[in-house]
Amino acid sequence: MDAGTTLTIMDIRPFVPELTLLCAGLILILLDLIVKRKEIVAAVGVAGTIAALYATYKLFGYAQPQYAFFDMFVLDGYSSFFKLIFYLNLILTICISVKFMEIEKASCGEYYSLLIFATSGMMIMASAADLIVLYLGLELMALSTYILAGLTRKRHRSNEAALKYFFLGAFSSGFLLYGISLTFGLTGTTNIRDIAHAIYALNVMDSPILYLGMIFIVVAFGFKIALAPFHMWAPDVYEGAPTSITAFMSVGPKAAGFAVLGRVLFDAFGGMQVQWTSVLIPMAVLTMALGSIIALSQTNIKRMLAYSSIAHAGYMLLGVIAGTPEGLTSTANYLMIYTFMNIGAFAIVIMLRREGFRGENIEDFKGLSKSHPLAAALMLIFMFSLTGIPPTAGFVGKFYVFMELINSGYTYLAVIAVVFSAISAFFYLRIVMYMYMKDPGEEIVITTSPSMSIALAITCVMVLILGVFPSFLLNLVRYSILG
Amino acid sequence: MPGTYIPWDYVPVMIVFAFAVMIGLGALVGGLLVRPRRPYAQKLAPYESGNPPVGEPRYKFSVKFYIVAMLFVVFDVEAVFMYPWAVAFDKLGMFGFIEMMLFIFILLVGYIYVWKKGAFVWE
Amino acid sequence: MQYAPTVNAMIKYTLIPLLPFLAFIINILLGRNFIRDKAHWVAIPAVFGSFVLAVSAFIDVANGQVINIDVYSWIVSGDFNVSFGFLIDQLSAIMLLVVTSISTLIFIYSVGYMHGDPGYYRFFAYLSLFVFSMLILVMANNFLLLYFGWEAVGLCSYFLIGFWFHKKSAADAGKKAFIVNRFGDFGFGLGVILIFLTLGSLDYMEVFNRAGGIAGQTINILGTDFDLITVICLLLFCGAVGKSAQLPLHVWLPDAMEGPTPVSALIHAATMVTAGVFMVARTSPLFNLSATAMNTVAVVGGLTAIFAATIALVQNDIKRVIAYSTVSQLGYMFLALGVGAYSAGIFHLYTHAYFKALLFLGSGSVIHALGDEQDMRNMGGLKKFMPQTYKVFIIATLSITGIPFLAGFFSKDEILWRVYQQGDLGKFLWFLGTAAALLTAFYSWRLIYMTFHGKFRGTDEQEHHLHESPPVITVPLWFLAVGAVAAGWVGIPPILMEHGDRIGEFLAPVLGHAQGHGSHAEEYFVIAASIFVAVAGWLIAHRMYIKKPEIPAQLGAKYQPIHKLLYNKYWIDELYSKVFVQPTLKLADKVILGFDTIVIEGIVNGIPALIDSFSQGLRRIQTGLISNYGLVMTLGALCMLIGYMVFSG
Amino acid sequence: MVPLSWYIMLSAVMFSIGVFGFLARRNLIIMFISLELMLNSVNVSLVAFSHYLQSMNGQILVFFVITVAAAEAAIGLAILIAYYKNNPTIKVDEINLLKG
Repeated sequence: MDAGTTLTIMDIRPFVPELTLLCAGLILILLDLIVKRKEIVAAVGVAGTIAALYATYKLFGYAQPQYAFFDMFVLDGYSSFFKLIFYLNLILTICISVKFMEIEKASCGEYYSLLIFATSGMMIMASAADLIVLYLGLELMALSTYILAGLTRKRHRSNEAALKYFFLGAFSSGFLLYGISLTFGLTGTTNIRDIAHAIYALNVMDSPILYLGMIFIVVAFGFKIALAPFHMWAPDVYEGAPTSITAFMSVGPKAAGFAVLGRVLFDAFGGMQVQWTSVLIPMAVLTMALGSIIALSQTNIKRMLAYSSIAHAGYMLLGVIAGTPEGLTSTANYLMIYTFMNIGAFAIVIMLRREGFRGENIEDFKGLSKSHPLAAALMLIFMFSLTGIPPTAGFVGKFYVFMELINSGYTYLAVIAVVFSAISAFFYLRIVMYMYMKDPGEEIVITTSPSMSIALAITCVMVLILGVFPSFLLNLVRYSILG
Repeated sequence: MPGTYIPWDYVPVMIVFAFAVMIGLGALVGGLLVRPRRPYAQKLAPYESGNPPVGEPRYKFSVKFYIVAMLFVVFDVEAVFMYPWAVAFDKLGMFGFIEMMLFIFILLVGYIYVWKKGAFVWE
Repeated sequence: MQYAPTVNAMIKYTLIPLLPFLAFIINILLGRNFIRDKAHWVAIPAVFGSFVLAVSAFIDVANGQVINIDVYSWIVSGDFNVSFGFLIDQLSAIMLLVVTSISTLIFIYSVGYMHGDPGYYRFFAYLSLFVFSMLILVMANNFLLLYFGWEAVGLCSYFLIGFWFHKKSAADAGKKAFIVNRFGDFGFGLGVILIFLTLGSLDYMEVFNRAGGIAGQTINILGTDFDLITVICLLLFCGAVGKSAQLPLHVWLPDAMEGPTPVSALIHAATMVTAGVFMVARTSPLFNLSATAMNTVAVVGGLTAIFAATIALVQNDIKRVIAYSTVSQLGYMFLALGVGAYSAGIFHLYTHAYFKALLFLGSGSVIHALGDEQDMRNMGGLKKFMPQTYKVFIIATLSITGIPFLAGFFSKDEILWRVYQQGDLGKFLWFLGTAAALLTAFYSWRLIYMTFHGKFRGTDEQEHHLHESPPVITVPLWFLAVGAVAAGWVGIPPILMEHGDRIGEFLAPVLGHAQGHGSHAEEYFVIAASIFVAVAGWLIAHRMYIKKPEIPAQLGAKYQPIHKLLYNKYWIDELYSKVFVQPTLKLADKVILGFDTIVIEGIVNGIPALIDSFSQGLRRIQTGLISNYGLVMTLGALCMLIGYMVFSG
Repeated sequence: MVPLSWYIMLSAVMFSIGVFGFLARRNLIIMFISLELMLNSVNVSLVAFSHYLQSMNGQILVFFVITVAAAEAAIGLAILIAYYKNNPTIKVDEINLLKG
């Protein structure tokens, strides 16, 4: 890094989407001081997100990756696709939370700006071409989500969730930093591509120190993604956090974690593929096993969805294990599909929440089909999709991951994954059974709002459309990642 | 390598450090050996300038202290970025200046937020 | 000849099935709360739109534009390609016309028939879904899509049979249809899988092109070698036997009459039950390679035709008579397919759709007027109350019995003539067919006489309420009546009119020409024979039910065993019931009832005990303590490290 | 000159103490301090590497780590206070409402 290099305003062009979003966040902070109606704040937030989305779209037209800040930041198809996931996650989360946060009595402008800051952090992570930037993005995301998890300050569970998330998150970023410092010490650089070159040039592929550094970095990403055995925080935090934040957290940080995991493992540690594959395979199997099995005995739906999200992280990891760019493509594809079906499922959970009624127990879904057939049908679609039943999108996501896995020669892993997928059908379909085959207990009242309907319409339509027309998304993700 | 290298430059520091430890410990140990020990209730009570102790020794601080401390930590530490900028100010030129202004502006937004939220109001 | 389709054409063909599907979506989503009794305003325009597009597609095909396009690929991964594509050729064009035109009329009819039903919107939603599925089935260009359509129409049919699910007999009939069809569909599914395994593709064109390559190959099943193509064809035919209610899987169709009458007309007479016929015709390049399979088809068809006709002689439920008549007519179609006269089979399918739909809708009109009375013994003398219905009934009956110059005459005659040409087996089957025609004429007129002539035998209250159905019901009847009269004019035998067999010529590029030779004299003989039996059956019925109404009872008493045998439908239902249905139903009941106990309670109380206790055990790892979580993380990292040290030495 | 390995060992020991403190201590504040110890151990090694490699990247990262640690401390304390207001305990083994 030569300080003499002239910096120009053009140099920050790849950073414009993040800048847009950060500005939107700052504006929201100030706007919140003036405006009383939180819907307006939320609408401005959505507008900012759409502006950033537009910026990403405009910049994406360039075939070549564009670098900024002395090669520390890169805008390429890979990061752009993940940013699309983050935008969708953000918009959908805002849509499902307007009414919900009012009921939770935690409706404040900071909520939206924190969501935006967290999303900016994820975007910076996805675009990081340097471990320093990566760390900054990760912390921006993490610090914002710590607060979001504890936003309902009066609730004991929310407090505890934030506390746990914070302590364990800080613990994991300690690991990340230590891994970064070891990698830096051995390779002499923090730039992701230069690390790869240095590993070859210095021939340190088999160095235990470098291995240790890589392990520590994987620990930190594994924590964000909620891979076993670094998943322990997830059920507690997902259960305790406000439901809209649970939805946000179950998609955003996971996607960001996969974005950096893919970039770091493929680009920086590409020469150590044998090593990291042998680490990830047991992790993936353990993750799928713990996620699918423990979910069976849950009674709280948020907790069940947390374990389900752990299991899904295991399936997504399989695409990384495949070790090919196509494998990574299938993971990205899965993440996009997961965004829709998971937020959709959480949206239904949120609808059950009303003044004085949490609606978080699986029992609360009893007989939903009788009182609210549409909500029940939507939940049915999301549950089918999470299980992976055709023609929903979930099937397509799993199918491609498994296919890439088999193409890479890991047929046994695909078989294991299908077995756990079948086990997972039990707890997803249990919800369906409660909705359709049990008689309603007490009267169910659902809370809806226009924005919630929009979010549900988007998620449901996308789950079905991507299930029937998967090539649309697949072409997009292939074009983005494979070029 | 460890074991083969002795940092001679630091020997005087070590000697001073050793002396300091010796004097401190010596005074305490000497006192322990010499002084008589006859404890009673008043003598064991914490010394509060001669007054009888009031309430619990663990005093609950107002949450305001924490808030101010937090704000102090954040705003104070951010100043760390200004040092390298100040050092390389000429080389970074106008762009660096704008960048730093932006940085300060963002801090300012935070400041305004905190202000409007009433974090500086003591009562 | 295939033309590269334009985008407009692609949109057009996609819209044909899509319109009813959209109607389904809209009705099912908004029906309950918003549309309610306006559901037909969504469904009818949609299905009529499909009809218009189908006509346009037909014109395209008539101009020689056969289209085979993959609209999109659902899943592409290496060699495995699942695509969604349409094959619009002469065969599918005719099927499209039949399905959409009949659907449109029946949708209109349903407005009157289902008026005031609490599930009005649901009815139209399911019916639209059915039309969508049927169109997919017809338009598919590969076996997977065909299979999808096949199962989907089945599913809709079960829903609609059991539409009045609170009526136990309806729910049971739905279950029965479901279970019986499992047998056929199982074979069909196996056939499709076998095609993929041996030919490596599911696309029609590729399969047909490659099929010649496996001719003569054998497959070893349980130690015996079988001809591969024959096995494939017979497995596919299994599906057709189930869906088209042929012997021995015909038992579900008469029970399916528990469904609303428009459903019986649309699904169980005009369209879905003919899917088997369509499928065999569609896969004719495969069937052509196996004489065994062809003969099986012909014999099953012939036997079903006569067998079902005998049962229909003595049934008293008006819809059941027509149902057995349908089974019998479907037998004719298979008879034609089996002797290689595919276009004759499709021709009969097409004419049959009109006159049979007309019969059903007419009977629906009667049932409606009588307040859901279906027993003909409680009818009679309706002629003067329902003149319109009576007239269309007469037209349909004239058509089905094969009175010259009506639709049924031409198509039935075509079949009989083609069958007659096929050697000794052909002669025998022709005899069965002609005998069945005699029976058909008899039971059809019996139905007319019992229903419309004589004195009204129902209750006074029914008589008091007797009325002609409203125009919304009778107008579609008249449209169908036109079809029942004129539909056959596209297939006039060349012997009567040169170039008269336009439908045969039209279908020839797909289905080929029927083989066989016969002199003009023989052909005149066949025609004369069928006219003779049609008139004979009529006269016998007239004599037995008008002139001397005491004869049926006397005959019944005299030949009591035969009457009983026929009346009880050869006790096949009872047999199946004991052997297959009851055990399956019991099993199904157990599964459905057990669902609660096994799955729901089970997960909580531990029937999948292993996983559950495992789950409960694993839950305890999750102590909720930050330190423990941190410890697990640290240990995980350590394990990776130790693993590295151990494995890398 | 103190050799690089000394710094690395110092950093490793500090990091281990931090991890141990985080896992073994039951007081949230002490755990918090242990976390800071972990971060600072990284700072030590980063600066040492940076000096050894004559590359500024390590020191830049240290700057960021320091500031992020400050933000983290602020947020952590805020969360802790929010928790303490509802449940006056800082003993970590009493914080297990969410489990299973």
